[in-house]
Amino acid sequence: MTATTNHADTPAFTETMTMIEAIRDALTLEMARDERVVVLGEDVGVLGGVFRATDGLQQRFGERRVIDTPLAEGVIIGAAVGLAVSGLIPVPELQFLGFGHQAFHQIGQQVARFRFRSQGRHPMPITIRSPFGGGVRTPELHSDAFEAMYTNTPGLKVVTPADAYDAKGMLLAAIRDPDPVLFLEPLRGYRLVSGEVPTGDYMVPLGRSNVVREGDDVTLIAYSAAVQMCMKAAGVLSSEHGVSAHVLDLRSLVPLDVEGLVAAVERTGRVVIVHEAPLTSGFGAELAATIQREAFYSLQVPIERVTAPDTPYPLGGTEDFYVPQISDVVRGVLTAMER
Amino acid sequence: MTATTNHADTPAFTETMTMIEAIRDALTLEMARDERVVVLGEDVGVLGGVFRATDGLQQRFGERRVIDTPLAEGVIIGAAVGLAVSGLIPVPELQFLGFGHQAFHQIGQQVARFRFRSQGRHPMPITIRSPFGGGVRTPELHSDAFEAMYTNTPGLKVVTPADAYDAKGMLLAAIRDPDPVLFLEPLRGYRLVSGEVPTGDYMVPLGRSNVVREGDDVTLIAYSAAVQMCMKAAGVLSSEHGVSAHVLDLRSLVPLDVEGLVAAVERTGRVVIVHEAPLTSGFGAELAATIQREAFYSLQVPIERVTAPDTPYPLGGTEDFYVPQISDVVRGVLTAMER
Amino acid sequence: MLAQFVPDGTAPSPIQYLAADGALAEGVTPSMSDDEVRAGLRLMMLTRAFDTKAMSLQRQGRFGTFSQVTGQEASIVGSASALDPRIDWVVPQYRELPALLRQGLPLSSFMLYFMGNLAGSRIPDNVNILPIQISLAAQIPQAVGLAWGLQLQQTGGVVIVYFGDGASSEGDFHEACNLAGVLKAPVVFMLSNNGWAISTPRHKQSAATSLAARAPGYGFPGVVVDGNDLLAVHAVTSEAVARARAGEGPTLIESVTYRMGPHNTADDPTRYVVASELDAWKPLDPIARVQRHLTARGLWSDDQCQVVEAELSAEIEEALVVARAAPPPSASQLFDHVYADAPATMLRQRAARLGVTA
Amino acid sequence: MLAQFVPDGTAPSPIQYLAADGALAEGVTPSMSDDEVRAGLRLMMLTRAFDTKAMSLQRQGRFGTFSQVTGQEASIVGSASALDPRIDWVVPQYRELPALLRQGLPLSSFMLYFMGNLAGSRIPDNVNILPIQISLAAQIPQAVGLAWGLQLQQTGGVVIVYFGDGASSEGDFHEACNLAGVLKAPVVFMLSNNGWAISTPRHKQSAATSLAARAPGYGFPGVVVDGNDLLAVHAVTSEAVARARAGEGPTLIESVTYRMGPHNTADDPTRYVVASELDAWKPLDPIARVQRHLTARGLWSDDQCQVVEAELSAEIEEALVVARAAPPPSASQLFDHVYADAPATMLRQRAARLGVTA
Ligand SMILES: Cc1ncc(C[n+]2csc(CCOP(=O)(O)OP(=O)(O)O)c2C)c(N)n1
Ligand SMILES: Cc1ncc(C[n+]2csc(CCOP(=O)(O)OP(=O)(O)O)c2C)c(N)n1
Ligand SMILES: [Mg+2]
Ligand SMILES: [Mg+2]
Repeated sequence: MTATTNHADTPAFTETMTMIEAIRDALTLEMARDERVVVLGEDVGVLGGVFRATDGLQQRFGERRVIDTPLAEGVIIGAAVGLAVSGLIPVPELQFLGFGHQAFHQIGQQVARFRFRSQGRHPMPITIRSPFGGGVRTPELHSDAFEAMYTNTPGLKVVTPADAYDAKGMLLAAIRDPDPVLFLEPLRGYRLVSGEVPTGDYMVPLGRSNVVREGDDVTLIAYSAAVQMCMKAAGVLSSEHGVSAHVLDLRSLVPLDVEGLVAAVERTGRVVIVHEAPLTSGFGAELAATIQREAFYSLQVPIERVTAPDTPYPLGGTEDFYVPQISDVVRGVLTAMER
Repeated sequence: MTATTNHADTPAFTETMTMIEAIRDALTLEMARDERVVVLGEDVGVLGGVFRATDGLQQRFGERRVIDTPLAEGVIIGAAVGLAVSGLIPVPELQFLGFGHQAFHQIGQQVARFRFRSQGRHPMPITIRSPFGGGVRTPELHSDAFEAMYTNTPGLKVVTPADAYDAKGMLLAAIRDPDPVLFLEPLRGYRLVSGEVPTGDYMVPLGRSNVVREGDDVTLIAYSAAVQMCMKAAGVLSSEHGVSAHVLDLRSLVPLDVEGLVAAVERTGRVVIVHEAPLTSGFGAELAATIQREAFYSLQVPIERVTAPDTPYPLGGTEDFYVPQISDVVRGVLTAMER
Repeated sequence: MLAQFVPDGTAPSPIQYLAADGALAEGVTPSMSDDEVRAGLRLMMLTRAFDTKAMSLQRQGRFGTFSQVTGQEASIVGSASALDPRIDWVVPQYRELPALLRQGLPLSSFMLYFMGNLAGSRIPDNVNILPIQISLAAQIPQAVGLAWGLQLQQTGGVVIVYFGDGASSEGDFHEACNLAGVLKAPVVFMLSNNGWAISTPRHKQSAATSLAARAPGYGFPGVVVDGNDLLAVHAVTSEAVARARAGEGPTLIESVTYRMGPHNTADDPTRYVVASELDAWKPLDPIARVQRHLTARGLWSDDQCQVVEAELSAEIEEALVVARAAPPPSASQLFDHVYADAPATMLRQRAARLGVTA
Repeated sequence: MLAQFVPDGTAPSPIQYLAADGALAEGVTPSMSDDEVRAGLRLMMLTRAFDTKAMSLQRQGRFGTFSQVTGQEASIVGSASALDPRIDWVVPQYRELPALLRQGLPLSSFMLYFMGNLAGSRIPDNVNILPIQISLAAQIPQAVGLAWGLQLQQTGGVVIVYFGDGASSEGDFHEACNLAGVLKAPVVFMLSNNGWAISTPRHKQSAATSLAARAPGYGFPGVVVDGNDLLAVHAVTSEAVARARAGEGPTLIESVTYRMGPHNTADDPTRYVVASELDAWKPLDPIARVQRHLTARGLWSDDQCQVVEAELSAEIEEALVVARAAPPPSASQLFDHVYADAPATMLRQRAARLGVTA
C-alpha cells in the first residue's frame, strides 16, 4: 500500500486491491469524472450489489444516478438503450450472467445493433457489467460461463479481466468506449485475486491481449479466472515436468487480438486453450479456428481445448469434476507435449 | 409423382414435395399416429403458419391440439416444458429464429436442462421448429442464422435439414426423440427446394451426416441452405476450375457426427466450411476446432471458413453482399487449393 | 367470491368525441384547433395514399415487405399530434408512418428503408424518433429508458411508444410498464388494438375484456379510446402527455381500432378475417369521419379534397424521386456503423468483401 | 381525468380469518378441519426448525446457499394444504419447502440438494412437483403449460405456482398469466409478497398499490390475503383451487407476508432492513398465531408443543442421517441425465473425465 485516497488522481500511486475493490474504484472514479454515467440494476443501490461492487456509490452519487430497479433483466438492458439515446452513459449490472438470458433479446438484437440500425444516429455507449463463471459453489445458473454466445453477436464487445489492475483499467476503458461492452467479471476472482492497482486514472485498451508468462514449450491461452489457473498450472509444469509454458491472457474476446494470439502461438507451436464453458461452441472453438487459419504452419500438434464437458453446470458437490482444474490443464499440456 | 395419399403409409411410394410440404406431411403423420403430439405457436392454427407449415392441422386435429397462442415466445416455450411434464409431446413453433431470443432463457436454461435438473424425472420430448437464415429479403431480424449459440447449450439437440427427404425424416425422428430438439428449417428452401419424398413413415436418424457429393480435391462442409449452395459451387468448380469437391451435409450440429466429419476431411485434406452466420463464434468455429484436433495430420492447408462478416444482418438491398454467395464459396475453395 | 379484484364482464365504452357521422359529441371541447384538425386530416390522407402506392411498389418488386396503416390513421395521427417534436420523442413499432413524418422524418427516408437501402435506416439528426422496431415489444423498455433519461436531464420531454395488441402480450410490455410506474417516467404507452396480430384475433390474445385494465397493476391510469376518432385520440393523448410532462407519470392508452387490410404485403387475410367484422368497421373509417365533420362545419369540400389528394400524390412522387436518387446499396455499408472504430478483424473482413487489401 | 381505469390510492385490506391474537374473525367458517390445522401447524413448525438447522449446517460449510421460510410458513402451508397431492402439482420458486414436503418429497432429498449432491435433484416418481427454480419467474410459464396439459388430458388436476414479489416483475409472469387467462388453465398463481427481493423493498418493485390488481388485466380474479394467517390462506386458496378444478380458470393470490430473516445465507439484511418494520411484523408471527388459536380452543398446550418439537427435531436428524448415507457426488453423475442416450461425443468426454476408455 503506497498511497492514500488523497492521492487518488495521481496514477503513480498504487494500492493493493482485490478485483472487486478495483471495480468499485473504477466506477467511483468514472461517476465522479463524468456525470452522464448512471448505474442501474438489481440491488446495486442501498445494498451496493450482492458482491458490493457498487458499494457506496448511491450514498455518494445519489438515488438518481444509482438506481435499484425492479427485478427484470429485459427492462434493465432495454432501459439502458433508451438512457443512452437520451445522452447518458448507462452501466447496467446483470446480477449474474446466467440471468442475461432474460435480456438476451435486448442485448443481442438491440444494444449490439442500435448504432447499425440507426446508421450511426444512436450510438450505444453502454457497459453491461456481470459476474460469471464458477468454482464457488453458487446455486444453479449462477456460475455458467455463457460468454461465447455473446461473441456471436456483431456490434458488441466482450471483455473480461483476469486481475485487479486490468479490472480497473479495462472497466474505465469500457465505460468510455463509444460502443457497447459486455464486461465480464470472474466471480471467483472478486476477493481471491488482488494486486497493485494505481489509485488514479488509467485505461487498459480493449482488444489487446497480454503475455502474463513467457515460456518456450507450450502456449496456454486463457481469459478471466482461467488465467490464474493457467499460471498455477505453468508452475506445476515447470517444477514437476520441466515444461516451460507461455501464458497469454486474451483480456478481450471481441475484438480479438489476432496478432497477439498468433505471436503467442508461434512462440511454441503447441497450444492449449483453457476456459470454463462447455466445449462445444465455447470460445475456444473460435480461438482454435482462428489459430489454425492464421498460424497453421507453426502448429506442431493439434490445438487442445481444456474446458467443461458438454453438460449443464451441476450442483456444488460435482462442481470440481465439471470446471477444469489445474490438473486438467497440466494433463492437456502433457497431451500436447507427447504427440 | 408415384403415389397418391391412399398409399400414405407405404414408404415405398414417393411424391415430389417441397420442403414445406414435407414438413407438413411429417407433422400430419405424427399427429395422426400419436395423439400426445400438440402444436402451438403464433398463427399456427387458423392461418396454418406464416409459411403454411401447419396448414390444415387445426382443421384435422382440432383446436385443442393445434393452438394459436398469444404473442409471447417465452411462454410458448415455457408452456411446452409444462406440457411435456404433463405427458404430452409439444411441437412449438418459433415464427422466426430471431424471436427465439425472447425465449432464450426458457430454451437454454429450462428446456435443455430439465432432464438434468430433475435427474431424469422430467424428460423433455419437445421439438422446437423454426425457420432461419436469409436470402429472401425479409424484414430485419427475420433472417439471422443464430444456430451457433444454441449449440453452446448442453442438453439440446440442434438439427437442420437441407432437402425435402431429410426434412420429413428428420422431423419425424425429432418429434419421437425423447430429448429436446431445435429443428431449424431453411427459410429460403421452403418452396425452392423439392424432391422425392416417401409418402409413408420413415426416419432419418439425428446425428448422422450425409455425403451429398463425392469428390477428391476439396471437402465442403455445410448444413441447411448452404448445402445447396455448396452443390452449385461444386458444379462451378468442376466445370470451370477442374476442381472435384466432396460435399458433406452435416444435418445435425448437436450431436455432431465426428466420424463422418473426419472421414470427409481425410478424403481430400482440404476443407472449406460454409455457413450463413457471422464468422466469429459461428458453428464453423466448432467444426474447424474439431477437425484440426481429430484430423490434424490429414490437413494439407488451413481450414477456410466462408461465412457472413461480423456485422448485423442488413436490410434487403445489402443482403447479397452479406450472405455468402456461390462465388464466395468458389473463391474460398480456390484459396484452399492455391496454398 | 373471496376476491378484491374481479374482472369486468364487458369492456368500458371507448372515449369518443366524433360520432361515425362526424357529429361532435355533446359537451366536449376538442383539444385541436381547426387548423390542427386540417393538418391532421392531411397527414391521414397522405398515409392512406402512401399505403396504396407502397402496395403497388411492393407488387412490382421495388419495395420490401410493408405494413399498411389503413384504418388506423386517426389513432396514430391523433396521438402523435399531441407531441412537441422539438422535445418529445416517438418510439414506433412499424405501423406508424405518420407519427414519424410528424416528428420530421422525410418520407423519402422511410421509402429508402423499405427499398432495403441502409441509407433509409439513417435517422436524421434532430428527428426525435427511434428506428422502426421489428422485434415486437422490444421498443417499450427502450422508450421507458429514454423517458427516464429525459426526466433525469430535466428536458421537459415526453416519450410516446407505440405497440400492438399482439406486442402487449410480450414480457417486455410488462417489465417496461412496471419500471415506468416506479419511476413515474414521462411516457405514454400507446397500445394500438387493431383487432389482430397477423391472424390471431384480439380475443385469443388476452382474456382481459380491456387491455387498458392492466394499468392499475402498474400504478398508473389506463384509458380506452375510440381509435378511429381523431379528436378523441388527440384529447386523451394530450391529457396523458400533459400528465407526463407535469411529472405525474405514465398512462396506458388502448386505442381501439381495426386493421382494414392484410397484416402486411405477404399476408392473405381472407384465410382468417370474417367478412362481416370487416364490413362492420367500414362505416367507421377515420378519414371519412373527419371529412364529414369538417364538411358539416363548412371547412371541407370535395373540391378541396381533390386538390389535397393531388398535392399528396405529387409529394409522394417527389419523395420517390429523392429515394431513387440515393446511391445504391454497397458492400461497404455493411461495415460503416457496426462500431465507432472498426476493429482490425472487421477491417480485414471488409477488405476481403470489397476485394481490396486491408 | 379521461380514464376508465384508475389505480386505487391504497391497497385493499387482506382477507383475514385469524387476528394476530389467534381469535377467529366473526362470521367466517374455516375451510380446514381441526386435524388439518394441527397437521398444518406441525408442518409449519417443522419448517421453522429446519430453517435453524439448515442455517447452522450452512455455517459449518455442510450446506450450500439456502433461503429460509421463516415468517412465511402460513402462506406456504396454508396454500399447499388446499391441494390433493395425488393429482395436483406444486411448482415452486425456492422458498417453499413445506409445500414440497406436503406433496411427498422426502426431507432428505431436499437436504441432499442443498448439500450440492445431484441425487437431491432427483424428484421421486409420483411426487407431483417441479424442481426448485433459481431463474426467477421461469417456472410460471411452465406451471401454465402443466395446468394446460392436465386440462387437455382431463385429469382433474390443478397446479399451484409460487413466486415472489420480485419475480412478479419479470416478463415471464405476464406472459404466463395472460396465456393462462386465455386458456382458462387450472392454475393458481401464488404471489408471495414478503416485502423484499433481496434488498429491494416492495415499493420499489412496483408502483401498484396491490400486485393482485394485475389479475383483471388477464381476465381473472385477484385476491389479497393475510399471508401470516393459515386459515385465511387456506380458505382463499381452496376457493381458487375449486374454481380451477371446475374449469373456471386461474386466480392470482397475493399473499402479504414478511421475510423475517436474511434473503439467504449469503445476505446481510442489516444493510437495508429498517428495524422498526421488522419489529412491527414480529407480533404477527404465523406459527404463534395458530398456536394461540388452538390453545384458546383447548387444542394445544406448551406440553404438546414440546412433544412436537422433539419429534420434529428427531425427524430432521433422521433425514440428515439418510442424506449423509447417500453416495458422494461423482464425475459420472455429470453425464447421466443430460440426454436419454448419451451421444458419442459425450461418451468420449465422459471417458476422458473418468480416466477410462470410451
Ligand atoms: C418478438 C416477435 N415475435 C414475432 C414476430 C412476428 N410478427 C410480426 S408482426 C406480428 C403480429 C403483431 O401484432 P400486433 O402487435 O398486434 O401489431 P399489428 O401488426 O397488429 O400492428 C408477428 C407475430 C415479431 N416480429 N417479433
Ligand atoms: C432471473 C433472475 N434474476 C435475478 C436473480 C437473482 N436473485 C435471486 S433471489 C432474488 C430476489 C427474489 O425476490 P422475490 O421474487 O421477491 O423472492 P423472495 O426471495 O423474496 O422469496 C434475486 C434478484 C435470479 N435468481 N433470477
Ligand atoms: Mg394488432
Ligand atoms: Mg420477495
